[in-house]
Order: sequence, then structure tokens, then C-alpha cells
Amino acid sequence: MLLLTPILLIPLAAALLCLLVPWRRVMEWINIVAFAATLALGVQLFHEVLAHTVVTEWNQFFYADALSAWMVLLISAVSLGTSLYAGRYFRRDLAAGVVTPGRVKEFSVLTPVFAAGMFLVVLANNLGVMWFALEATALSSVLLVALYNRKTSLEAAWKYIMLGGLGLALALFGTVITYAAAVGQGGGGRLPSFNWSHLMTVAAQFDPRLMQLAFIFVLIGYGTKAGLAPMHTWLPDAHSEAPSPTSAMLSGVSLKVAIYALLRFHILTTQCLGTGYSRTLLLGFGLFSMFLAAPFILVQSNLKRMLAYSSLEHVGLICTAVGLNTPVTIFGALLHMGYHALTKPVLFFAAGNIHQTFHTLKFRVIGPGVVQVLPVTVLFMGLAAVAAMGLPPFGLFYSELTVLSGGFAAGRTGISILILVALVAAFCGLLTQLTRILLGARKAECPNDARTWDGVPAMGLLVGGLLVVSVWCPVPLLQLIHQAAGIIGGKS
Amino acid sequence: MNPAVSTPIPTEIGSQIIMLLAALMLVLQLLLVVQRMLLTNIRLFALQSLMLSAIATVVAYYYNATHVYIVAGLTLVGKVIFLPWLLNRLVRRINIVQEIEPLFNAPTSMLICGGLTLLGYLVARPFTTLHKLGNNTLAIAITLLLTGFFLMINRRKAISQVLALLTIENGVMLAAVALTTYGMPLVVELGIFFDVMVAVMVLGILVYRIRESFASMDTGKLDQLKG
Amino acid sequence: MDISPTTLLVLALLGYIAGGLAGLAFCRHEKLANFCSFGCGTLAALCGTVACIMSLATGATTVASLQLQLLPTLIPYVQFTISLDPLSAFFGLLVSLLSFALSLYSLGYARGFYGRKNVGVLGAFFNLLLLATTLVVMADNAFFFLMVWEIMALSAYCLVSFEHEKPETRDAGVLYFVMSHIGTGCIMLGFLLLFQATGGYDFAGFHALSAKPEWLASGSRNAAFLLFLAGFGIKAGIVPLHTWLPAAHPVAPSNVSAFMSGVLIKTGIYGLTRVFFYFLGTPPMWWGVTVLTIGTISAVLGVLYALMQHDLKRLLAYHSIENIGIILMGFGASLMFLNTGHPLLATLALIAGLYHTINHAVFKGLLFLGAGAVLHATHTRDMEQMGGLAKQMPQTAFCFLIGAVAISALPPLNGFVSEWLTYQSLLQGFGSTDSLLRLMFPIGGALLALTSALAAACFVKAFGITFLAQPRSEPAAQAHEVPLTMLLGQGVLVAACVFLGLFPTFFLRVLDPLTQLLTGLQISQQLTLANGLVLSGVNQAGGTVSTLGIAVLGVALLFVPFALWLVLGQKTKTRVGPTWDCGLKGLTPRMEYTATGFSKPIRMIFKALFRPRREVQREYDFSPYFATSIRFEAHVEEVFETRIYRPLQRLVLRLSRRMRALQAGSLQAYLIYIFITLLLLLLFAL
Amino acid sequence: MKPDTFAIVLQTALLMALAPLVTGCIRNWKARLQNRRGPRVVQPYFDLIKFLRKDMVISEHASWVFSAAPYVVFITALLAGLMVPMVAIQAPLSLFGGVLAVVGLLALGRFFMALGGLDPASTFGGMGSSREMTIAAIAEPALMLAIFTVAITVGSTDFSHMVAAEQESGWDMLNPTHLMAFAALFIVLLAETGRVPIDNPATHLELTMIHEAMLLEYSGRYLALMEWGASVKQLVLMSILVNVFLPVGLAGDGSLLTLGLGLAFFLIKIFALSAAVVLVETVNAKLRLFRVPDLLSAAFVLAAMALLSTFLFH
Repeated sequence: MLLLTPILLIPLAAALLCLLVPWRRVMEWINIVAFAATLALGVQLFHEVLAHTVVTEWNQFFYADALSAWMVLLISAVSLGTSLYAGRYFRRDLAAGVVTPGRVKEFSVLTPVFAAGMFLVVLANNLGVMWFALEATALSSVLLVALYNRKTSLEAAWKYIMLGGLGLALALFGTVITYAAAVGQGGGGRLPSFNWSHLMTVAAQFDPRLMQLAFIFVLIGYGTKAGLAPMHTWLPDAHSEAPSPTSAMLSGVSLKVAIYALLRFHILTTQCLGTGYSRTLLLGFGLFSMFLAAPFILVQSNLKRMLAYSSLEHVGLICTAVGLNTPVTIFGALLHMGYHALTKPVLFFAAGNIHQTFHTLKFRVIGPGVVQVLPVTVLFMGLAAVAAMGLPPFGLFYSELTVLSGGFAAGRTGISILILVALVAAFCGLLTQLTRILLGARKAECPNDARTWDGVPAMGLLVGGLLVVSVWCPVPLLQLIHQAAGIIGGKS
Repeated sequence: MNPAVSTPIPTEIGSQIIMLLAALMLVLQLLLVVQRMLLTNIRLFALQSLMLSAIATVVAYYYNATHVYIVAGLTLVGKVIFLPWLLNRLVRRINIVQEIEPLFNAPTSMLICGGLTLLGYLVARPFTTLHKLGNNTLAIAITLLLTGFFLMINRRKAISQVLALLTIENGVMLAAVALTTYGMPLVVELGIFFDVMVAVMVLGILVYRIRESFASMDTGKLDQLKG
Repeated sequence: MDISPTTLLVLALLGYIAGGLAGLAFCRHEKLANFCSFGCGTLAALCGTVACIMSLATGATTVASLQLQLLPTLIPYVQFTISLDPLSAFFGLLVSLLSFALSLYSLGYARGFYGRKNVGVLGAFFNLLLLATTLVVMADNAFFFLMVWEIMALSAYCLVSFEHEKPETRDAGVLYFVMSHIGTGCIMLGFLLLFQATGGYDFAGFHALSAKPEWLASGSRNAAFLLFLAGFGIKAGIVPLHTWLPAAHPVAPSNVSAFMSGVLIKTGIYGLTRVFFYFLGTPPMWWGVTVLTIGTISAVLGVLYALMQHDLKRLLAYHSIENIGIILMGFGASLMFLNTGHPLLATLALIAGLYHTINHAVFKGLLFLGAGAVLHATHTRDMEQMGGLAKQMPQTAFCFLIGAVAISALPPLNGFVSEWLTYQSLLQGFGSTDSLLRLMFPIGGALLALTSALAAACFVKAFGITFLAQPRSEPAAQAHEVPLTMLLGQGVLVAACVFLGLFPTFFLRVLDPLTQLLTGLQISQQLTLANGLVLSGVNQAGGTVSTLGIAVLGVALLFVPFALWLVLGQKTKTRVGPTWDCGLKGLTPRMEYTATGFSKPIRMIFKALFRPRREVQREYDFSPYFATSIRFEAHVEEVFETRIYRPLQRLVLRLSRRMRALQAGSLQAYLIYIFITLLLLLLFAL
Repeated sequence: MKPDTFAIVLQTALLMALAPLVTGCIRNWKARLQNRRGPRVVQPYFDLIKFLRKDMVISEHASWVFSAAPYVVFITALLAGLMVPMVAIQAPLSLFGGVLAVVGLLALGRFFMALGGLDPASTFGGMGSSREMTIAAIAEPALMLAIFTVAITVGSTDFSHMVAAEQESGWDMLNPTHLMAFAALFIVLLAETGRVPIDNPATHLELTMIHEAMLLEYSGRYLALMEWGASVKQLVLMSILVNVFLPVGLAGDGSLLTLGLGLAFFLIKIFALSAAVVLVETVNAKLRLFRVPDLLSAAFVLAAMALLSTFLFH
């Protein structure tokens, strides 16, 4: 029975349906159902993968190993949360007259396309197809970013597409050169296939120099999409200007999908050139991103931008952890991916509520004393923020400490110390900023059309999931992550 | 290496032709950099794409690989005919004639591009030894990429930035066609092609929207999002 | 069924959890929430106390040991284990005892929040804090330790900013959490260094490390020492890492500030003890010297700043710094003795430190509860507004007085005992080495004397201005005695003060397994004379003291004045009259000596440190001698804050703002970043 | 060395009997030196009896602390006295505490006296307590350091041990260490007993008085206890000074002869010291309050030098 194909087709079908049906409610429900279905299939896939490490379809056109399965789970979970949240969010926007019904339709059509693109990225076997899928996600998300059609949102979208497009072009070049490297080893001749599963087997004989060149382009290309500094500049703009559900998906999974693509090439390069090369580059970019993020968080004056920078910091951590390149750190990185994917959307949802209540994201206008206006939202935001700051009992604490332990165990003390410093700095920033706006007593009474339980289903779903996975992480899941880490870091 | 099937015209000549065309692409690129008139830019781009498809044809001829023919055809249809037409419409619709002051003036840009070309060859030198048809197109490809990049930095008008992006795309395709024997697998080629098309459409949409809400095409004005 | 410490411990933990949940569950009806959450807390703390006492009494090295399997071990290194070895038991006793008194007290204190704040949330966080702190001292594994350590800090932060409507509360909360987290960073690094050396996170492995010669030789051992000193030092509030403490303690609700000052900072002490005496192995000399110096400085500066405060709770907070200093003096001396190979003296000094730890927990908790009661009654923390409370609230006044006498190290109460032990170890230490370093001991002793004398002055001020003479404000005049539960809470601690003061030798027995664990000696027998009535130095010739004897004889000597009175003055009568007012029309409260005035001589003597500023504006009609109105303002500079912390903060913020220029909004610039990155990589990475 | 009741009773009696006499002598001799006739030597006794006979007036603002203070002051002074060897080497209560206990007890007395000064809400009382606590605070380190120098050399904080050890050391007791420590302790004595140049016991001028200011509101029985306690405290400090630094003739055993001899020596030493105090008081004027720290820090420096010298001579 087919498994990967439906995961891919269901969202597309949903998009098509949304295009056809005129009723908004129906569109919302279509999305919710579709993503619930993909989530279910994801779980199914996850069992399959655990059972026999790899699932392939259409003579290996689709290819899912532990890594893909893990990504599929994350993508469908976040998308489900998003579609749960989006409904009421746009109802309020429509009520406020910020968007037109047409735009809302656009959203509910494009979101599944966006998701489908990401699914294709993680399920495609052919690296070229993977690139093509990433481009698709970029294009669909750029329209989502521009949804509000404000000057600022158009600007953000423009920067996003320009930098993203450029990055993807570079990535394509890298892909082509990889292909060339693959061809070069056979002394020319037709390459049987450009499938990752095949390349893995022969990567050792690639032309090393070409591979080096290729990885540089891929790193900068996909790095741009993943928001690694200094290619991250589009990230805060896009995140802050997009409608909150989209921001949630962007920083929740889209960044990590790009990382995933990067990882695939990292594995190839490592196979070809040994561990030294690509790892060092990842380390450098990761650390740079972490250290760049902290000061921006500290003096940020816009809520969603601050959250975006925090995402930058987490992405940096993930890259650094992979760069440390020990089984433990890679495991930590994947774990971190998951926890962060569950955390960040909640923050963006809460930010969305705040935005709709105060009609701005400027700290000066919002704070202090949001808690007195939106108690429940602030409660969830607080929980998610505690998680994002890497405090127990939430999982990011484990993953960060795991990464550090791995670094120390591998004797890379200096780098681990740097990681810790950056984490602490970011913590201080987030704490100071959030305390400034969330707590306190309101000076001016604000026009408040907020209802207490706005967006609680979505936030509750994700925070609940996060809590469960934090305090009681099901063993099979951990096995899956171990398997995935094995794929990246060589067998642990 | 020697081609798969023996052909009337010896490989060396083919190699020469490819190199020549590639060099022409580069020259066109440089012209693009100095030329300010948008419409002329578009024509130059079309010409460049034409070279590209020509290269593809040559490669296809030598390896008589069908799908490379397809690529050549697609390039011809898409990049030489359709896109320029589309862009022309855009430019006429929002009537702007030329790029007002780019970041660097012509001489400086030429110097920079020279440097970039040098860098391209520097980077590609180790690979020119690959005994293969169009072996050292890699240098030109990289150069095209870098100069396109520079062009993108240098220009302010949205359209010319799109154009720059497309020239980068051309560089990539050059590598894809000439560097990798037989080009990439067909599915990839198709994917890339359609992606480029869609990308340009999306960009077009955005350009419209920007145009109507900013009353200008100058992306220099897009600097509200700071910090 | 038999009650084993383990069962009781589990009961205690469950009790805290239940209390927290109850608080959340009933957060709509405050009375119920108050009763349930703090009630559960009280019972749980009681169980905890009993458990710790039992395990200490049995004296085995590890009594209870639990494995909490929260997470499967598939996540590397994560394992949650609790064990109750004597050290944990000792601190567990400290924690639980205080928790018991405080929960009891809170039952009454929380009523003050009815209608204003959500008591349920308060109870929930309070129980969470208690739970986390209990786990911190019992964690048997660094991973788990760090986890509960952070939860503790988090819940403490939530409690500090409980009344977050006030801006200064928010700032204090942030300052606390930021510094605490930086401390956690240091601790984490320290543990990671140990982990690097052992490859595991469990404490047993770390302990085994202290025997390995290659570890003893390694430089990362010294690094770990410094990191732990800084990390735990921040939590304990040593100078110069103390700034969060006087900021955070006053603004928290009084039961919380009592807990923070009494227990929370002791977790820092716990960490230091655990690490210095259990993990790191025989110390080099400079460790001891460093710790002793830091201790002395903290003690003196702490009390000097305390003297300048007229906010009652802030004053008490500064005294916490002082007492932490005294504790560290004991530890530092102990480390030095360990280095010079005098385990006996080392044990004595260590005992002095630990004894002072629990003493300070008790009387500082008591004092904060007293301050809380005063706050509850007068709704102000400003001593200049108080006065005369000894008449309205006599019980509270009495409890506070006991606490004041104890903290001023006056016989026969517990503060005196532990400082006596400290003096003893310092004096005996003089013979322990021939190097010039030994001068540190008597000098330290002298400074300790200065400290306790200043503390006495400070508490004459605190008690005298707050509770004696005429009320200085309307609320103070209207004050009323606090509800019974609050008095009971203070009563428990008063009893503890008296017991620890009068029966030290009985308590020292409890420490035997502890010293056995840390220094391998049991010396309570050596310290005990005359079957427990007399406390002696390590050798009896070194000096003896018997607080019990002093107390008893003092009561006996009361006979003398009474005899004189009976013989000479039965017929005398006692009249109540006005205080002599130099012939004015009666004294008004405004003529009384103020807190500021009281400490003025000290301010003048140490003006080099305080840099006092004063602004006097007098307005007069015809002659400056008949001023119509005088405005007087006096400020004392807190050197570390103004000279170190503020500039640092400003610097960081300025640099960050500079960084923002990178994100200037121009697409060209962004493209250039990528371009340059690409070129660099092409040039160098190839 | 169990505390024996007989010794306790005797020493208590001695303390209570001798203390007023010493005070009286000092006052009288001082007057003589200033060419005044001055009060009789036994005047203090009459004062005490008179006070005990008189009614009391207690301030309306005072609380129970006010009434508790006199007892605490008096009894702590006595307890401290019982720990110091006066006639015999073996102080009756040496088992119950040594230097630290004595200092602690005196501090306890001072603590309550200061509270008693604050309680009646009179400005003078507050001023007195403030100054008293300040001066005590800066006198304490000097006192401790001075005694430590001795305590360290003999390795004990127990007065009886110190005295015994000193006696063995014979003429060595005149070494610079001791002299400097003695000088330091003498200054501290002046401060602790409220003598010129620190405080003037004879004045009731509001702005200068320290000790008297705290007693201002006391009358009758309480005043008697306060005064008596003060003079006992003074005697205690003086006997520490003389016996620790000049332990000649203290009785080693309990035989009447040695005891008598010890008493004689003790009286001689005490009165000699009183004479010294008188001299100092006569030739000096009272210092400004903010000059006092200089004097006391000088004492501290002396003590520190004494300590250093022990280090050098060992």
C-alpha cells in the first residue's frame, strides 16, 4: 500500500478543493482534515521506517529514511497546528477589515501547497527534485508573506524572494556541480541516477575538488533558505510581516526543511572528503548565527522580529551541533529541531493574538501588562518562552545540554563554551524583553476585542505535545531519532 | 574522453564551438552590466539565452542525447521568446525606460567584473584538466554566476534585478548542460525550467503590487524594515 | 508498616506536588486554595523534616536512594536519581524545617492578598519552589541537579515578580533571573568539565575523581573550582556577585523572601560544600585563601551596607550577604587546613561553617517572618514610618528580638555558638602553618569581631526603631497583632534558635556522618564535655563554652537583684510619667531618633566607602535659624552597582545597538553580505 | 575543673563589692588631681543604696524591653566577671566560656542598654545608643586582636589557661608583643568604660554624653542596676588587663594564704591601673566624636603590630 505518495497528494488535493469551494469554513476544515490525515500517515510512516529502515515508492523516486520520517512528523504537526489557528485568526482579520476574503482563500490554497512542497523536499530521492521542491516552497511562501499587501509586507516578500531566489540559484549550481563530481568519477558516461540513495553508495569516489566547490555553493544556497547568518537578513522581515500562521510555519519547519536539504549534502560531502571539511563550515556558520542573534534579541523593539531572531539562534545551534559531528551532538540537534518546531509556532500564535489585539507589534505600544488583557495567551506564551529559553522541564533543556555534553565528550571544549555563552546571552535578551511587555500593570486601557480562548486549541495542541514529549518521550520516537542521527553522523 | 558515437565533425571543433559560444555569453553578460536601457537589457538577455540553447544543441548533437535537445528547445521557447516577451510587456506596462544611477558607474563595474572573471578562472583551473567536451566551461559558468550576482547588487530597479537573477540562472544552466555530460536527468531539467517560469510570474505579480503601492520600481525605496 | 526515610521522602515530594496542583485547581476560590496548597506544603515539609532527621540519626552514608524513570535513557546521559546521603540529609533538614515554618506562616500571610492577587497561583509556585529546592539538595546526578536547579530559579523568579505591577519588582525579578542564569551557566561548565574527566554525570563518579592523581594535576580542576565558586557564589550572594540579592529579596512576598534568604541562598552553600569537599579533592592553598578572603570581604561589606538601609527587608537582605561571608570564612579556613594536612582543624572549620549555615537559615527566616508580620500590619517596609510596635504586637516583637540577638552573635543563642566555633578554628589555625598566610586567621577573626559588633549595632537600630518608642506614622499606631498561624510559624523558628543555641553538642552529633563523608573524621565526641553541657574546641585547653550553663546561671543570678530589692526597696512604688522633654510641650514622634540618624556616625566613619551625598534645602522667612521648611536628602552609593554593573549594562546595550546597523534594510547591502561570503569561501575554503 | 559554687559566690561578692569602690576611687583621685576635694571614695555605695530605696518613674512610651534591660546589663556583667580570673588563676566559670564568651556577654549587655536608651522615645537616648554602638563596633576588633595575640601564643581562648601560661613564661611577659597588646587593650578599656578622652562620665551635657544619655530615663532600682552593672563591667575589663598581662601573684591553689596573697596583689594591680586611668583622664581633654575612630584605629594598629611581632619572634 502506498504511503509516501498520499502524504504528498493529500495536501495538493486539499489545495485544489480549497480553490474550488467558495465557503471559508469549509476551506478551514479541509485544511485541518488534510493535515490531520498527513499526521496520521506520518505516524504510520514512522512505524514503517522503524520496522524496515527505508521506505521507497515509484522505483525509488520517493525515498524515506528515519530522517525524512522525523521531518514528515514535524511538518504535519506544525501544519495541523497552523490550520487550527488560522481559522479564527483570519475571521478576526476579516472582521477588522485587514484582509479581503480573496486573500483568505489565497492563504488556504497556498498553505497546503507550501506544506506539500516541504513534504516533497523530505521525501524526494533525487537531489534535483529536492531543489525543485524547495524552490516551490519558496515561491508559495513568498505569496503568503505578501498576503497583507501592506507596503512593509511587500518589501519583506520582495527581499525574501530576491535573496531566496538567489540562494536557490546558488544551491542549484552546487547541485549541478555535485552531479558533475559524480559524473567525473566514472570518467564521464551516463550517471545511472541522481538519487541520493545511489549517490550515498558511490560518494566515496567523487571528485573531491569538485565536491568541495559544490558544497560551498550548496551551503550558501540552502543556508540562505535556512537563515544562517550572514544570509539570514530576509528572515526577520519575512517572519514579522507574514500573517502569524505563516510565520509559524516558516520558522517552525521551513527553516528546518532547508537544514534538512543541507544535511543531505553534508552527508555526501562527508562521505567524499572525510569529516573535516563540511563540518568546519557548518560550525563556523552556526556559531556566527548564534552570536549574531543574541544582541539583536537584546535590543529588538518588535515582537515577531525578536522571535525571528530567536529562531535564527536556534537554527545556529542546530548547525553547530551537527558541525560538532559526534553521534551525541547530532542526536541532540535532531531532538532540538523537534522541540523547537513545537515551541516556536506557539510563540508566533500568541504574537498573532497580541498583534490583533493591540494592532501593532511595537513593544512600546504593547507593553507593559499584556497579562492583564490576554491572560490565557500570555500563559501559553510564557510556557513556550520558558521552553524557548531552554529551561526545564521542557525538552530544549535536554537537547541543549545533550549537545554541550557531546561537545565536551568529544573534547571540543572551546566551541561548547562558545555555544553556552551564546545561549545564555540569548536567554537574557528574551527574558528582559518578554518581562517588559507581558508583566506589569497597563497604563492605558486598550480597545480590546479579544476573547479569552482565542487560538487556545492550536497552542494547547502544540504546548501539550511539547510537554508530553519533554517529560515522557516515547521510546520508539527516540529510536527513530537515533536512527536518523546514525544516518548523518555515520553509525553511532 | 571521446564521445559516445563517432560524428562527422571531430570533437575538438565541437569543443571549440562550445567555448566560443560560452565566451559570447560572457561578453553579453558584460554588456548587460554596463548597459542601462531596460529594453536593451532584455534583448541582451534573450541573446544570451540563445547562446545557451545553441550550446545545448551542440552538446546534444555530439552525444546525440534526446533530452538535451529537449532542454535546448525549452530554453529557446522559454528564455529566448517567452520571458523576454513577458518582461517587455511588464516594462511597457509600467513605463520606465532606464536604470537611474546604479551603485557603481560603468568603469568601476567593468573593473569589478574583470576581477570576478579572473576569480572564476582561478577557481575553475583545477578542473580544466577533465578530458571532456566543454571541459572548461565551468570557469565561464562561475564567472556568469558571479557577474550576474554583481549585476543584481548593482541594479536598483526591480526588473533589472529579476533580469540579473535570470542571467545567474543561465550560468547555472550552462554548467548543467556543458559541464555534466548528457546534462542533468530530464525530470530535473523540466523541474528547473518550470520553476524558473513560475518564479518569473511570481516576481511579476510582486512587481505589479510594489508598483501600485509604492508608485515606483526603485527597490532602493524598500528599506522600511530595519533592525 | 514501618516508616523508612524513603517513604517519608516520597510522601513529602508528593505532598508538595499535591499542594501545587491544589493551588492551581482552586485558584478561583482563594480561601480554599490558601488552605489546601499551604496546608499540603506544611504537612509535606513536616514529612521531609522527619525523614532527614531519621536518616541523619541512623548515620549511614547513603540512606534513601530513589530512581525516577521520567525519561527513557535513550537520551544520552539523562537520568534522574535522588539519594539521601548525610550531606543531602543535612541540607534537606534545613530546607524542610524552614519550609514547614514558612508554609505554616503563609497560611496566615496569604490572607493579605485576598482580593488583590491570586492566592492559588502563589501557593502553586511556592510549592513548586519547595519541591525543586528539596530535589536540588537531594539530586544524585548532575543532569538532574541542573534541571531542578533551573526549575528552582524559575519558580523563584515567578514568586519574586508575583507583585509584578510595581516596576521595581519586575526589574528586580529580571536582574535576579539573569544573574542566576549566568551562575547556572558557570555551574554547567563546571559540571561539564567534571563530566569530561569522568564521562558520566552521576555524583559517585565525580567523587571517585577526587582520588585520581591525573585529575588532581589537571588545570581544568582549577577552572572548575573558579567556575563553581562564581556560579554557586552568585546564588549565595557573595560580594561582588551579590547585587541581585538586596534587589530581589525585599520585593518578594515576605514568606518568599524568607525562603530565599533562609534557604535559596543556602543551596549555593550546598553546592560549594558538595563540590569543594566531595568532588574536587585535596585543594591547593590558594583555593582556601581565595574563599577565606571573599568570605571576609562579604561579611564586612554586607553588614556595612546593611547598616545604611532603612527598608527593613532590604536591611535583612544585606545581612544575608554578611552571614554567607561568615559561612565562607569557615569553609575557606577548612580548605586551607585540608591543604596543610590538618584534617581535625579542617573538620572543625567545616562544622563551624555548616552550623552557621543552619543557624542563619533559622534566624534569618525568623527575622524575615517578623518583617513580614510588620509589613502585614503596617503595609510599609520603611522603618522611618514604624515605631512603638512592641506594644501593639508584643509576640512578634519578642520573636524578632530573639532573632536579632541570635543574628548579632550574642550568647546564649545559636549565632554565638557558630561564630564561637569559627573563632576557635581560626585561632587554632594559626599554628597550622608557618607561612605568612597564617596571619590571615587572626586578622580574619578581628574582622569577624568587627562584623558581629556592627551587626549588633544594626539590629539595635532595626529592632529599636521598628518596635520601640513612639509610632512614627498612623499605620504604625493602628497596627495589630498578626493571626495565630503567622505567630506559630515564627514560634517554630524561635524554638529552633533556642535549641540550636543551648544544646549545640546534641546537634553536633547529627553532623558526625556528614563530616565522616566529607573529611573522614567524626569529632563530635571531641567537641563535647561534661556529658553534653559544655562545647569545647578540638582540644579542651583551646577553650570551652557552655551556652546552657550561661543561660542557667544567668537566671540563677537574677536572685541577686531581687534580693537587693526585697531587702532595701519593697516600699518603693513605680509611676508612669512622660519622658523628659527639656521643658517643651511634650515629645512628638518627629523628635525621635531616626534610622538614618542612628547610623550616621558609622556613615561618617566609613565615608570613604559610602560616599554619602546630602542635599539640604531650607526655606526661611527672615533668619536661617527659623526655617519654615527643611528638605533633607541623603544618599549612599552602592559601589559595585554604580561602578561595575551599570557601566557594563550600558556597554552591552550600546554595542548591541551598533550591531543593528547591519540590518539597515537595504537589499543591496544584504546581497553584498552574501556575495562577500561567497567570494571569501571560494578564495579560502578551496 | 567543675565550676564550684563556693568560688562562684565569693567572686560574685568580690565583684559587686569592689566595683563601686574602684569607681569611687577613680572619681576621688581625679578630683584631687584637679585640686578639688571630690566625693568620698565610698560615695558610690551610698548612691546605689539611695537609688534602690527610691521610687521609679517609667516613661509612658517605654515597653517591656525598657524594664528588661537593667537586669540583662547587670547579670551579663556579673557572668562575664565570673569567667575572668581575679584572685585565683582558676576563674570560677572558666569552663563555661573564655574570651569570646566574655566579649559576647558584655556585648549582650550593651545591646540591651542601647535598646533601653531607645525605648523611651527621648532624643538623647537614641543619640546615646547610636554613639555607644558605633564606638563599641570600632573598639571590638582592636579588643579581639589584642587578646588574640595572647590567645595565639598560648593557644587557648580560656583566661585561666592564658594566665597560667603567662605565669610560666616569667619575665618573658615583658616582651614587645605584650607591651603593644597591653597598650591597645588599655585604649579599648578607656573606650569601653566610657572614660575621657572617649566619653565623659561626669557630664550630663546633652551633646557630649554617651553612656549617661542612655541612662537618662532610668531611675530608682533600675538606675542602680545600670550603674552597678557599668562599674562591674569596668572592673572586669580592668582585671582582664592586669591579670592577663601581669599575672603576678594569682593563687594557684585554694589555700587561704595564697588566696589572701592573690587578693592583695590583685587590689594593688587594680588600683595602680585605676591611677593610670585617672592620670590619662586628667591630662587629656575629651575628643570630638569623629576623632574617636582615629584613636581606636591606633589601638587596632598597635594590636596588629603586636600580632606581627609574635610572628617575627616565633
